[in-house]
Amino acid sequence: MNDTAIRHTLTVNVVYLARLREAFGSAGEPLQLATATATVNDVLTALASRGGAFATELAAGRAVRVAVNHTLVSREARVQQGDEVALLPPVTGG
Amino acid sequence: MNDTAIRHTLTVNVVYLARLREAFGSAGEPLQLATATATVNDVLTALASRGGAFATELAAGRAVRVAVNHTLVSREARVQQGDEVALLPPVTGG
Amino acid sequence: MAVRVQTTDFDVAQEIAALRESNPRVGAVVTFIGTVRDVNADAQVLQMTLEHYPGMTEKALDAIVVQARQRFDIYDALVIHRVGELRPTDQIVLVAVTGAHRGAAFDACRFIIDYLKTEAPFWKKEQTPEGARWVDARTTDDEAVARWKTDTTT
Amino acid sequence: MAVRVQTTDFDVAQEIAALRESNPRVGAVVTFIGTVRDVNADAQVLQMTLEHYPGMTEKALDAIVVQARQRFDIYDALVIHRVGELRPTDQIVLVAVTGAHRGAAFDACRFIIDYLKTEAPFWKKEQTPEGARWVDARTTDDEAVARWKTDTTT
Repeated sequence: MNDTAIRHTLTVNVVYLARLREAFGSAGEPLQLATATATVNDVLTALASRGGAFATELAAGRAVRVAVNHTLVSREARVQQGDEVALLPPVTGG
Repeated sequence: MNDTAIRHTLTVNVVYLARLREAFGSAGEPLQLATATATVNDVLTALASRGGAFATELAAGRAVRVAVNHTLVSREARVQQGDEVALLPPVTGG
Repeated sequence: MAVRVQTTDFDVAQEIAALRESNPRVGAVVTFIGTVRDVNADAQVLQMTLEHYPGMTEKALDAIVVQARQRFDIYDALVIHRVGELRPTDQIVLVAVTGAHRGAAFDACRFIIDYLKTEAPFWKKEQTPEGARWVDARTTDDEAVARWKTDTTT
Repeated sequence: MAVRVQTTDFDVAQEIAALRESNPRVGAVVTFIGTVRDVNADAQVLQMTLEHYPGMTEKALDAIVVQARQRFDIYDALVIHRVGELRPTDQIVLVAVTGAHRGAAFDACRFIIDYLKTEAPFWKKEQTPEGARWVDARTTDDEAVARWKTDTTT
Protein backbone atom coordinates (compact mmCIF):
# COMPACT_ATOMS: atom_id res chain seq x y z
CA MET A 1 0.00 0.00 0.00
CA ASN A 2 1.14 3.58 -0.67
CA ASP A 3 0.11 4.91 2.71
CA THR A 4 2.17 2.63 4.98
CA ALA A 5 4.70 5.43 5.52
CA ILE A 6 2.14 7.63 7.20
CA ARG A 7 0.11 4.98 9.09
CA HIS A 8 1.16 4.00 12.59
CA THR A 9 -1.72 1.65 13.37
CA LEU A 10 -3.39 -1.26 11.59
CA THR A 11 -6.99 -2.41 11.92
CA VAL A 12 -8.16 -5.92 11.01
CA ASN A 13 -11.61 -7.50 11.31
CA VAL A 14 -11.38 -10.51 13.58
CA VAL A 15 -14.00 -13.29 13.25
CA TYR A 16 -14.65 -15.88 15.98
CA LEU A 17 -16.18 -19.16 14.91
CA ALA A 18 -18.08 -22.03 16.56
CA ARG A 19 -16.69 -22.85 20.02
CA LEU A 20 -14.53 -19.69 20.04
CA ARG A 21 -17.54 -17.48 19.31
CA GLU A 22 -19.29 -18.95 22.35
CA ALA A 23 -16.17 -18.77 24.55
CA PHE A 24 -15.59 -15.09 23.67
CA GLY A 25 -19.28 -14.17 23.66
CA SER A 26 -18.75 -12.43 20.31
CA ALA A 27 -18.91 -13.24 16.59
CA GLY A 28 -16.06 -10.84 15.88
CA GLU A 29 -14.80 -7.27 16.16
CA PRO A 30 -12.46 -4.73 14.59
CA LEU A 31 -9.03 -4.97 16.23
CA GLN A 32 -6.56 -2.10 16.13
CA LEU A 33 -2.86 -2.91 16.44
CA ALA A 34 -0.43 -0.17 17.43
CA THR A 35 2.03 -1.05 14.65
CA ALA A 36 2.18 -0.36 10.93
CA THR A 37 3.01 -4.00 10.06
CA ALA A 38 1.88 -7.16 11.79
CA THR A 39 1.61 -10.95 11.49
CA VAL A 40 -1.09 -13.41 12.49
CA ASN A 41 0.98 -14.09 15.58
CA ASP A 42 0.78 -10.41 16.57
CA VAL A 43 -3.02 -10.54 16.29
CA LEU A 44 -3.21 -13.62 18.51
CA THR A 45 -0.82 -12.11 21.06
CA ALA A 46 -2.85 -8.91 21.24
CA LEU A 47 -6.05 -10.88 21.86
CA ALA A 48 -4.49 -13.27 24.42
CA SER A 49 -3.14 -10.30 26.38
CA ARG A 50 -6.75 -9.45 27.34
CA GLY A 51 -6.73 -12.44 29.69
CA GLY A 52 -9.84 -14.44 30.53
CA ALA A 53 -11.24 -16.71 27.85
CA PHE A 54 -8.97 -15.09 25.26
CA ALA A 55 -5.85 -16.07 27.21
CA THR A 56 -7.17 -19.60 27.81
CA GLU A 57 -8.35 -20.36 24.28
CA LEU A 58 -5.35 -18.78 22.54
CA ALA A 59 -2.66 -20.20 24.84
CA ALA A 60 0.31 -21.77 23.12
CA GLY A 61 -0.46 -25.34 22.14
CA ARG A 62 -4.22 -24.83 21.76
CA ALA A 63 -5.43 -26.00 18.36
CA VAL A 64 -6.61 -22.80 16.71
CA ARG A 65 -6.17 -22.22 12.99
CA VAL A 66 -6.28 -18.84 11.29
CA ALA A 67 -7.72 -17.88 7.92
CA VAL A 68 -6.90 -14.48 6.43
CA ASN A 69 -9.45 -13.39 3.84
CA HIS A 70 -10.84 -16.97 3.76
CA THR A 71 -7.54 -18.78 3.21
CA LEU A 72 -5.78 -20.81 5.92
CA VAL A 73 -2.38 -19.29 6.69
CA SER A 74 0.54 -19.85 9.06
CA ARG A 75 1.20 -17.82 12.19
CA GLU A 76 3.98 -15.99 10.37
CA ALA A 77 1.70 -14.67 7.60
CA ARG A 78 1.42 -10.88 7.29
CA VAL A 79 -1.92 -9.18 7.88
CA GLN A 80 -2.88 -5.98 6.05
CA GLN A 81 -5.18 -3.08 6.87
CA GLY A 82 -8.81 -4.24 6.52
CA ASP A 83 -8.05 -7.98 6.35
CA GLU A 84 -10.61 -10.46 7.68
CA VAL A 85 -8.76 -12.59 10.23
CA ALA A 86 -10.81 -15.62 11.30
CA LEU A 87 -10.01 -17.84 14.30
CA LEU A 88 -11.11 -21.43 13.68
CA PRO A 89 -11.29 -24.25 16.22
CA PRO A 90 -10.48 -27.70 14.74
CA VAL A 91 -13.03 -28.42 12.01
CA THR A 92 -15.46 -31.33 12.37
CA GLY A 93 -17.58 -31.41 9.22
CA GLY A 94 -18.21 -34.26 6.82
CA MET B 1 -19.75 -93.03 -2.58
CA ASN B 2 -20.39 -96.66 -1.75
CA ASP B 3 -20.44 -97.83 -5.32
CA THR B 4 -16.95 -96.72 -6.45
CA ALA B 5 -15.67 -100.28 -6.16
CA ILE B 6 -17.97 -101.48 -8.87
CA ARG B 7 -17.90 -98.45 -11.20
CA HIS B 8 -15.26 -98.23 -13.91
CA THR B 9 -16.41 -95.01 -15.54
CA LEU B 10 -17.32 -91.53 -14.31
CA THR B 11 -19.76 -89.07 -15.90
CA VAL B 12 -19.71 -85.34 -15.21
CA ASN B 13 -21.85 -82.57 -16.67
CA VAL B 14 -19.61 -80.08 -18.43
CA VAL B 15 -20.81 -76.48 -18.90
CA TYR B 16 -19.29 -74.07 -21.44
CA LEU B 17 -19.70 -70.37 -20.77
CA ALA B 18 -19.53 -67.14 -22.79
CA ARG B 19 -16.72 -67.23 -25.38
CA LEU B 20 -16.16 -70.97 -24.83
CA ARG B 21 -19.82 -71.76 -25.48
CA GLU B 22 -19.54 -69.98 -28.82
CA ALA B 23 -16.16 -71.55 -29.69
CA PHE B 24 -17.46 -75.07 -28.97
CA GLY B 25 -20.93 -74.45 -30.44
CA SER B 26 -22.44 -75.96 -27.28
CA ALA B 27 -23.67 -74.87 -23.85
CA GLY B 28 -22.51 -78.13 -22.32
CA GLU B 29 -22.76 -81.89 -22.38
CA PRO B 30 -22.40 -85.03 -20.25
CA LEU B 31 -18.81 -86.29 -20.42
CA GLN B 32 -17.91 -89.88 -19.62
CA LEU B 33 -14.39 -90.61 -18.41
CA ALA B 34 -13.06 -94.17 -18.63
CA THR B 35 -11.73 -94.11 -15.06
CA ALA B 36 -13.30 -94.49 -11.64
CA THR B 37 -11.50 -91.42 -10.22
CA ALA B 38 -10.51 -88.22 -11.99
CA THR B 39 -9.37 -84.62 -11.48
CA VAL B 40 -10.29 -81.38 -13.25
CA ASN B 41 -7.10 -81.85 -15.24
CA ASP B 42 -8.35 -85.20 -16.54
CA VAL B 43 -11.57 -83.57 -17.72
CA LEU B 44 -9.66 -80.85 -19.58
CA THR B 45 -7.29 -83.38 -21.14
CA ALA B 46 -10.18 -85.54 -22.35
CA LEU B 47 -11.84 -82.51 -23.97
CA ALA B 48 -8.62 -81.16 -25.55
CA SER B 49 -7.92 -84.57 -27.10
CA ARG B 50 -10.90 -83.99 -29.39
CA GLY B 51 -8.80 -81.48 -31.34
CA GLY B 52 -10.31 -78.48 -33.16
CA ALA B 53 -11.60 -75.62 -31.00
CA PHE B 54 -11.31 -77.81 -27.89
CA ALA B 55 -7.58 -78.28 -28.42
CA THR B 56 -7.06 -74.58 -29.17
CA GLU B 57 -9.10 -73.14 -26.32
CA LEU B 58 -7.89 -75.63 -23.70
CA ALA B 59 -4.21 -75.60 -24.66
CA ALA B 60 -1.73 -75.18 -21.80
CA GLY B 61 -1.35 -71.52 -20.92
CA ARG B 62 -4.84 -70.48 -22.05
CA ALA B 63 -6.69 -68.64 -19.29
CA VAL B 64 -9.57 -70.98 -18.47
CA ARG B 65 -10.86 -71.38 -14.93
CA VAL B 66 -12.93 -74.25 -13.68
CA ALA B 67 -15.82 -74.30 -11.21
CA VAL B 68 -17.03 -77.60 -9.81
CA ASN B 69 -20.58 -77.40 -8.49
CA HIS B 70 -20.38 -73.57 -8.64
CA THR B 71 -17.11 -73.18 -6.74
CA LEU B 72 -13.79 -72.23 -8.37
CA VAL B 73 -11.26 -75.02 -7.91
CA SER B 74 -7.69 -75.85 -8.93
CA ARG B 75 -6.73 -78.22 -11.73
CA GLU B 76 -5.83 -80.84 -9.13
CA ALA B 77 -9.31 -80.93 -7.58
CA ARG B 78 -11.18 -84.28 -7.73
CA VAL B 79 -14.40 -84.57 -9.69
CA GLN B 80 -17.17 -86.94 -8.64
CA GLN B 81 -19.92 -88.76 -10.49
CA GLY B 82 -22.62 -86.23 -11.48
CA ASP B 83 -20.58 -83.10 -10.73
CA GLU B 84 -21.23 -79.94 -12.72
CA VAL B 85 -17.87 -78.92 -14.17
CA ALA B 86 -17.98 -75.43 -15.69
CA LEU B 87 -15.30 -73.97 -17.96
CA LEU B 88 -15.04 -70.19 -17.52
CA PRO B 89 -13.10 -67.76 -19.69
CA PRO B 90 -11.62 -64.79 -17.73
CA VAL B 91 -14.52 -62.90 -16.15
CA THR B 92 -15.26 -59.31 -17.16
CA GLY B 93 -18.22 -58.13 -15.10
CA GLY B 94 -18.54 -55.09 -12.89
CA MET C 1 -26.50 -58.32 3.45
CA ALA C 2 -27.89 -58.96 0.01
CA VAL C 3 -26.78 -59.77 -3.51
CA ARG C 4 -29.05 -59.49 -6.53
CA VAL C 5 -28.72 -60.31 -10.22
CA GLN C 6 -31.36 -58.60 -12.33
CA THR C 7 -32.14 -57.31 -15.82
CA THR C 8 -33.84 -54.15 -14.53
CA ASP C 9 -32.19 -50.87 -13.56
CA PHE C 10 -31.71 -49.76 -9.93
CA ASP C 11 -32.05 -46.47 -8.02
CA VAL C 12 -29.02 -45.90 -5.82
CA ALA C 13 -30.87 -43.58 -3.41
CA GLN C 14 -33.59 -46.19 -2.77
CA GLU C 15 -31.05 -48.98 -2.37
CA ILE C 16 -29.03 -46.98 0.15
CA ALA C 17 -32.18 -46.10 2.11
CA ALA C 18 -33.12 -49.80 2.32
CA LEU C 19 -29.57 -50.77 3.34
CA ARG C 20 -29.47 -48.15 6.11
CA GLU C 21 -32.98 -48.76 7.35
CA SER C 22 -33.29 -49.51 11.05
CA ASN C 23 -29.60 -48.84 11.75
CA PRO C 24 -29.14 -45.29 13.14
CA ARG C 25 -25.50 -46.08 14.01
CA VAL C 26 -24.49 -45.77 10.35
CA GLY C 27 -22.18 -42.77 9.83
CA ALA C 28 -20.67 -43.58 6.42
CA VAL C 29 -22.03 -44.97 3.16
CA VAL C 30 -19.67 -45.69 0.27
CA THR C 31 -20.98 -46.76 -3.12
CA PHE C 32 -19.47 -47.79 -6.41
CA ILE C 33 -21.51 -47.75 -9.63
CA GLY C 34 -20.10 -49.23 -12.82
CA THR C 35 -21.59 -47.85 -16.04
CA VAL C 36 -21.44 -48.71 -19.75
CA ARG C 37 -18.97 -46.48 -21.61
CA ASP C 38 -19.55 -45.59 -25.25
CA VAL C 39 -15.93 -46.43 -26.03
CA ASN C 40 -13.67 -49.33 -25.01
CA ALA C 41 -10.21 -50.23 -26.29
CA ASP C 42 -10.53 -47.49 -28.94
CA ALA C 43 -13.75 -48.83 -30.48
CA GLN C 44 -17.22 -47.37 -30.30
CA VAL C 45 -19.62 -49.44 -28.19
CA LEU C 46 -23.17 -49.49 -29.54
CA GLN C 47 -24.64 -52.02 -27.14
CA MET C 48 -23.49 -54.60 -24.63
CA THR C 49 -24.72 -57.99 -23.44
CA LEU C 50 -23.99 -59.11 -19.89
CA GLU C 51 -23.98 -62.88 -19.51
CA HIS C 52 -23.59 -64.76 -16.25
CA TYR C 53 -23.54 -68.31 -14.88
CA PRO C 54 -26.84 -68.74 -13.02
CA GLY C 55 -26.42 -70.77 -9.86
CA MET C 56 -22.77 -69.84 -9.39
CA THR C 57 -23.23 -66.06 -9.59
CA GLU C 58 -25.13 -65.50 -6.36
CA LYS C 59 -22.89 -67.98 -4.56
CA ALA C 60 -19.74 -66.15 -5.72
CA LEU C 61 -21.12 -62.72 -4.81
CA ASP C 62 -22.28 -63.98 -1.40
CA ALA C 63 -18.81 -65.37 -0.69
CA ILE C 64 -17.19 -62.03 -1.60
CA VAL C 65 -19.55 -60.07 0.66
CA VAL C 66 -19.03 -62.51 3.54
CA GLN C 67 -15.27 -62.08 3.18
CA ALA C 68 -15.61 -58.29 3.19
CA ARG C 69 -17.70 -58.38 6.37
CA GLN C 70 -15.18 -60.60 8.10
CA ARG C 71 -12.25 -58.44 7.03
CA PHE C 72 -13.60 -54.91 7.57
CA ASP C 73 -15.50 -53.25 10.41
CA ILE C 74 -18.70 -52.51 8.47
CA TYR C 75 -22.41 -52.90 9.17
CA ASP C 76 -23.79 -54.10 5.87
CA ALA C 77 -23.11 -54.48 2.16
CA LEU C 78 -25.21 -54.79 -0.98
CA VAL C 79 -24.28 -55.92 -4.49
CA ILE C 80 -26.60 -55.56 -7.48
CA HIS C 81 -25.36 -56.72 -10.89
CA ARG C 82 -27.40 -56.35 -14.05
CA VAL C 83 -27.43 -58.90 -16.88
CA GLY C 84 -28.87 -58.88 -20.39
CA GLU C 85 -28.84 -56.08 -22.95
CA LEU C 86 -27.34 -52.75 -21.89
CA ARG C 87 -26.53 -49.51 -23.70
CA PRO C 88 -23.94 -46.77 -23.16
CA THR C 89 -24.56 -44.77 -19.96
CA ASP C 90 -26.61 -47.64 -18.45
CA GLN C 91 -25.78 -48.69 -14.91
CA ILE C 92 -24.19 -52.17 -14.70
CA VAL C 93 -23.32 -52.77 -11.07
CA LEU C 94 -23.85 -51.26 -7.63
CA VAL C 95 -21.76 -51.97 -4.55
CA ALA C 96 -22.95 -50.17 -1.42
CA VAL C 97 -21.39 -50.46 2.04
CA THR C 98 -22.45 -48.96 5.36
CA GLY C 99 -20.29 -48.50 8.44
CA ALA C 100 -19.77 -46.36 11.50
CA HIS C 101 -16.74 -44.65 9.93
CA ARG C 102 -15.55 -44.05 6.40
CA GLY C 103 -12.21 -45.87 6.35
CA ALA C 104 -13.62 -49.38 6.63
CA ALA C 105 -16.54 -48.53 4.32
CA PHE C 106 -14.19 -47.31 1.57
CA ASP C 107 -11.93 -50.34 1.95
CA ALA C 108 -14.79 -52.84 1.94
CA CYS C 109 -16.47 -51.27 -1.10
CA ARG C 110 -13.25 -51.35 -3.08
CA PHE C 111 -12.47 -54.89 -1.91
CA ILE C 112 -15.87 -56.13 -3.07
CA ILE C 113 -15.68 -54.59 -6.55
CA ASP C 114 -12.05 -55.71 -6.98
CA TYR C 115 -12.99 -59.31 -6.15
CA LEU C 116 -16.19 -59.16 -8.17
CA LYS C 117 -14.17 -58.13 -11.24
CA THR C 118 -11.93 -61.20 -10.98
CA GLU C 119 -14.06 -63.89 -9.27
CA ALA C 120 -17.72 -63.42 -10.18
CA PRO C 121 -18.91 -65.22 -13.33
CA PHE C 122 -20.00 -62.31 -15.55
CA TRP C 123 -18.94 -61.70 -19.14
CA LYS C 124 -19.41 -58.66 -21.36
CA LYS C 125 -19.95 -58.91 -25.09
CA GLU C 126 -19.82 -55.63 -26.98
CA GLN C 127 -21.46 -54.67 -30.25
CA THR C 128 -19.20 -52.30 -32.18
CA PRO C 129 -19.44 -50.96 -35.75
CA GLU C 130 -16.90 -53.70 -36.65
CA GLY C 131 -19.03 -56.48 -35.13
CA ALA C 132 -19.49 -58.29 -31.82
CA ARG C 133 -16.61 -59.12 -29.50
CA TRP C 134 -16.10 -60.56 -26.02
CA VAL C 135 -14.41 -58.05 -23.75
CA ASP C 136 -10.91 -59.05 -22.66
CA ALA C 137 -10.08 -59.23 -18.97
CA ARG C 138 -7.90 -56.34 -17.83
CA THR C 139 -4.59 -57.20 -16.17
CA THR C 140 -5.13 -54.14 -13.94
CA ASP C 141 -8.05 -56.05 -12.39
CA ASP C 142 -5.74 -58.89 -11.42
CA GLU C 143 -3.31 -56.37 -9.96
CA ALA C 144 -6.10 -54.69 -8.00
CA VAL C 145 -7.14 -57.94 -6.36
CA ALA C 146 -3.54 -59.01 -5.71
CA ARG C 147 -3.12 -55.86 -3.63
CA TRP C 148 -5.65 -57.18 -1.07
CA LYS C 149 -3.68 -60.42 -0.70
CA THR C 150 -0.46 -58.71 0.38
CA ASP C 151 -1.74 -55.48 1.93
CA THR C 152 -2.31 -55.89 5.65
CA THR C 153 -2.17 -52.18 6.45
CA THR C 154 -5.69 -51.27 5.35
CA MET D 1 -17.35 -29.52 -10.99
CA ALA D 2 -19.56 -28.08 -8.30
CA VAL D 3 -19.67 -27.49 -4.57
CA ARG D 4 -22.82 -26.62 -2.69
CA VAL D 5 -23.65 -25.69 0.91
CA GLN D 6 -27.33 -26.04 1.70
CA THR D 7 -29.83 -26.62 4.50
CA THR D 8 -31.99 -28.96 2.41
CA ASP D 9 -31.51 -32.69 1.86
CA PHE D 10 -30.18 -34.20 -1.39
CA ASP D 11 -31.01 -37.23 -3.55
CA VAL D 12 -27.87 -39.13 -4.45
CA ALA D 13 -29.39 -40.71 -7.57
CA GLN D 14 -30.39 -37.31 -8.98
CA GLU D 15 -27.03 -35.78 -8.15
CA ILE D 16 -25.15 -38.62 -9.86
CA ALA D 17 -27.38 -38.35 -12.94
CA ALA D 18 -26.63 -34.61 -13.19
CA LEU D 19 -22.90 -35.18 -12.70
CA ARG D 20 -22.78 -37.87 -15.42
CA GLU D 21 -25.01 -36.03 -17.86
CA SER D 22 -23.53 -35.54 -21.32
CA ASN D 23 -20.45 -37.66 -20.60
CA PRO D 24 -20.91 -41.21 -21.97
CA ARG D 25 -17.23 -41.98 -21.33
CA VAL D 26 -17.93 -42.36 -17.60
CA GLY D 27 -17.37 -45.97 -16.47
CA ALA D 28 -17.09 -45.53 -12.69
CA VAL D 29 -18.94 -43.45 -10.11
CA VAL D 30 -17.79 -43.50 -6.48
CA THR D 31 -19.77 -41.72 -3.78
CA PHE D 32 -19.37 -41.09 -0.09
CA ILE D 33 -22.32 -40.07 2.09
CA GLY D 34 -21.78 -39.00 5.68
CA THR D 35 -24.80 -39.42 7.97
CA VAL D 36 -25.77 -38.40 11.51
CA ARG D 37 -25.28 -41.26 13.96
CA ASP D 38 -27.51 -41.55 17.03
CA VAL D 39 -24.45 -42.16 19.20
CA ASN D 40 -21.04 -40.47 19.35
CA ALA D 41 -18.28 -40.90 21.93
CA ASP D 42 -20.63 -43.07 24.03
CA ALA D 43 -23.39 -40.45 24.32
CA GLN D 44 -26.80 -40.44 22.72
CA VAL D 45 -27.17 -37.76 20.03
CA LEU D 46 -30.64 -36.21 19.92
CA GLN D 47 -29.97 -33.51 17.37
CA MET D 48 -27.02 -31.81 15.69
CA THR D 49 -26.29 -28.32 14.42
CA LEU D 50 -23.87 -27.86 11.52
CA GLU D 51 -22.24 -24.44 11.48
CA HIS D 52 -19.91 -23.13 8.80
CA TYR D 53 -17.95 -20.00 7.85
CA PRO D 54 -19.82 -18.48 4.90
CA GLY D 55 -17.46 -17.04 2.34
CA MET D 56 -14.61 -19.36 3.22
CA THR D 57 -16.56 -22.63 2.91
CA GLU D 58 -17.13 -22.65 -0.84
CA LYS D 59 -13.58 -21.42 -1.44
CA ALA D 60 -12.12 -24.22 0.70
CA LEU D 61 -14.27 -26.91 -0.97
CA ASP D 62 -13.43 -25.56 -4.44
CA ALA D 63 -9.72 -25.73 -3.64
CA ILE D 64 -10.03 -29.35 -2.46
CA VAL D 65 -11.90 -30.41 -5.61
CA VAL D 66 -9.40 -28.60 -7.86
CA GLN D 67 -6.57 -30.44 -6.12
CA ALA D 68 -8.33 -33.79 -6.57
CA ARG D 69 -8.83 -33.14 -10.29
CA GLN D 70 -5.17 -32.24 -10.72
CA ARG D 71 -4.00 -35.27 -8.80
CA PHE D 72 -6.30 -38.03 -10.10
CA ASP D 73 -7.46 -39.04 -13.58
CA ILE D 74 -11.16 -38.30 -13.09
CA TYR D 75 -13.83 -36.53 -15.13
CA ASP D 76 -15.78 -34.63 -12.52
CA ALA D 77 -16.50 -34.25 -8.83
CA LEU D 78 -19.33 -32.88 -6.70
CA VAL D 79 -19.45 -31.92 -3.03
CA ILE D 80 -22.68 -31.09 -1.21
CA HIS D 81 -22.52 -30.25 2.51
CA ARG D 82 -25.57 -29.50 4.60
CA VAL D 83 -25.66 -26.92 7.40
CA GLY D 84 -28.24 -26.11 10.07
CA GLU D 85 -30.28 -28.49 12.22
CA LEU D 86 -29.91 -32.20 11.54
CA ARG D 87 -31.20 -35.34 13.25
CA PRO D 88 -29.91 -38.92 13.54
CA THR D 89 -30.00 -40.76 10.17
CA ASP D 90 -30.01 -37.45 8.23
CA GLN D 91 -27.54 -37.11 5.38
CA ILE D 92 -24.77 -34.56 6.09
CA VAL D 93 -22.41 -34.64 3.13
CA LEU D 94 -22.13 -36.10 -0.35
CA VAL D 95 -18.93 -36.52 -2.33
CA ALA D 96 -19.42 -37.96 -5.82
CA VAL D 97 -16.67 -38.59 -8.37
CA THR D 98 -16.87 -39.81 -11.97
CA GLY D 99 -14.05 -41.33 -14.01
CA ALA D 100 -13.31 -43.76 -16.78
CA HIS D 101 -12.04 -46.39 -14.33
CA ARG D 102 -12.64 -47.14 -10.68
CA GLY D 103 -9.15 -46.76 -9.19
CA ALA D 104 -8.85 -43.01 -9.72
CA ALA D 105 -12.51 -42.45 -8.79
CA PHE D 106 -12.07 -44.26 -5.44
CA ASP D 107 -8.84 -42.42 -4.67
CA ALA D 108 -10.26 -38.99 -5.56
CA CYS D 109 -13.45 -39.52 -3.54
CA ARG D 110 -11.50 -40.55 -0.47
CA PHE D 111 -8.99 -37.72 -0.95
CA ILE D 112 -11.80 -35.15 -1.08
CA ILE D 113 -13.59 -36.35 2.06
CA ASP D 114 -10.28 -36.73 3.94
CA TYR D 115 -9.32 -33.12 3.11
CA LEU D 116 -12.84 -31.83 3.74
CA LYS D 117 -12.72 -33.33 7.24
CA THR D 118 -9.56 -31.41 8.12
CA GLU D 119 -9.62 -28.26 5.95
CA ALA D 120 -13.21 -27.17 5.34
CA PRO D 121 -14.71 -24.80 7.95
CA PHE D 122 -17.60 -26.85 9.32
CA TRP D 123 -18.35 -27.53 12.97
CA LYS D 124 -20.78 -29.96 14.58
CA LYS D 125 -22.56 -29.20 17.83
CA GLU D 126 -24.46 -32.12 19.34
CA GLN D 127 -27.45 -32.10 21.65
CA THR D 128 -27.23 -34.99 24.10
CA PRO D 129 -29.31 -35.83 27.19
CA GLU D 130 -26.45 -34.25 29.21
CA GLY D 131 -26.58 -31.00 27.22
CA ALA D 132 -24.98 -29.42 24.15
CA ARG D 133 -21.34 -29.98 23.18
CA TRP D 134 -19.05 -29.14 20.29
CA VAL D 135 -17.75 -32.29 18.64
CA ASP D 136 -14.00 -32.85 19.06
CA ALA D 137 -11.84 -33.31 15.99
CA ARG D 138 -10.70 -36.91 15.54
CA THR D 139 -7.00 -37.57 15.36
CA THR D 140 -7.77 -40.33 12.85
CA ASP D 141 -8.88 -37.56 10.46
CA ASP D 142 -5.46 -35.93 10.68
CA GLU D 143 -3.85 -39.32 10.07
CA ALA D 144 -6.09 -39.92 7.05
CA VAL D 145 -5.06 -36.67 5.41
CA ALA D 146 -1.39 -37.16 6.29
CA ARG D 147 -1.47 -40.37 4.28
CA TRP D 148 -2.08 -38.39 1.07
CA LYS D 149 0.98 -36.25 1.74
CA THR D 150 3.40 -39.18 1.83
CA ASP D 151 1.64 -41.76 -0.33
CA THR D 152 2.72 -41.46 -3.97
CA THR D 153 1.64 -44.97 -4.96
CA THR D 154 -2.07 -44.35 -5.31
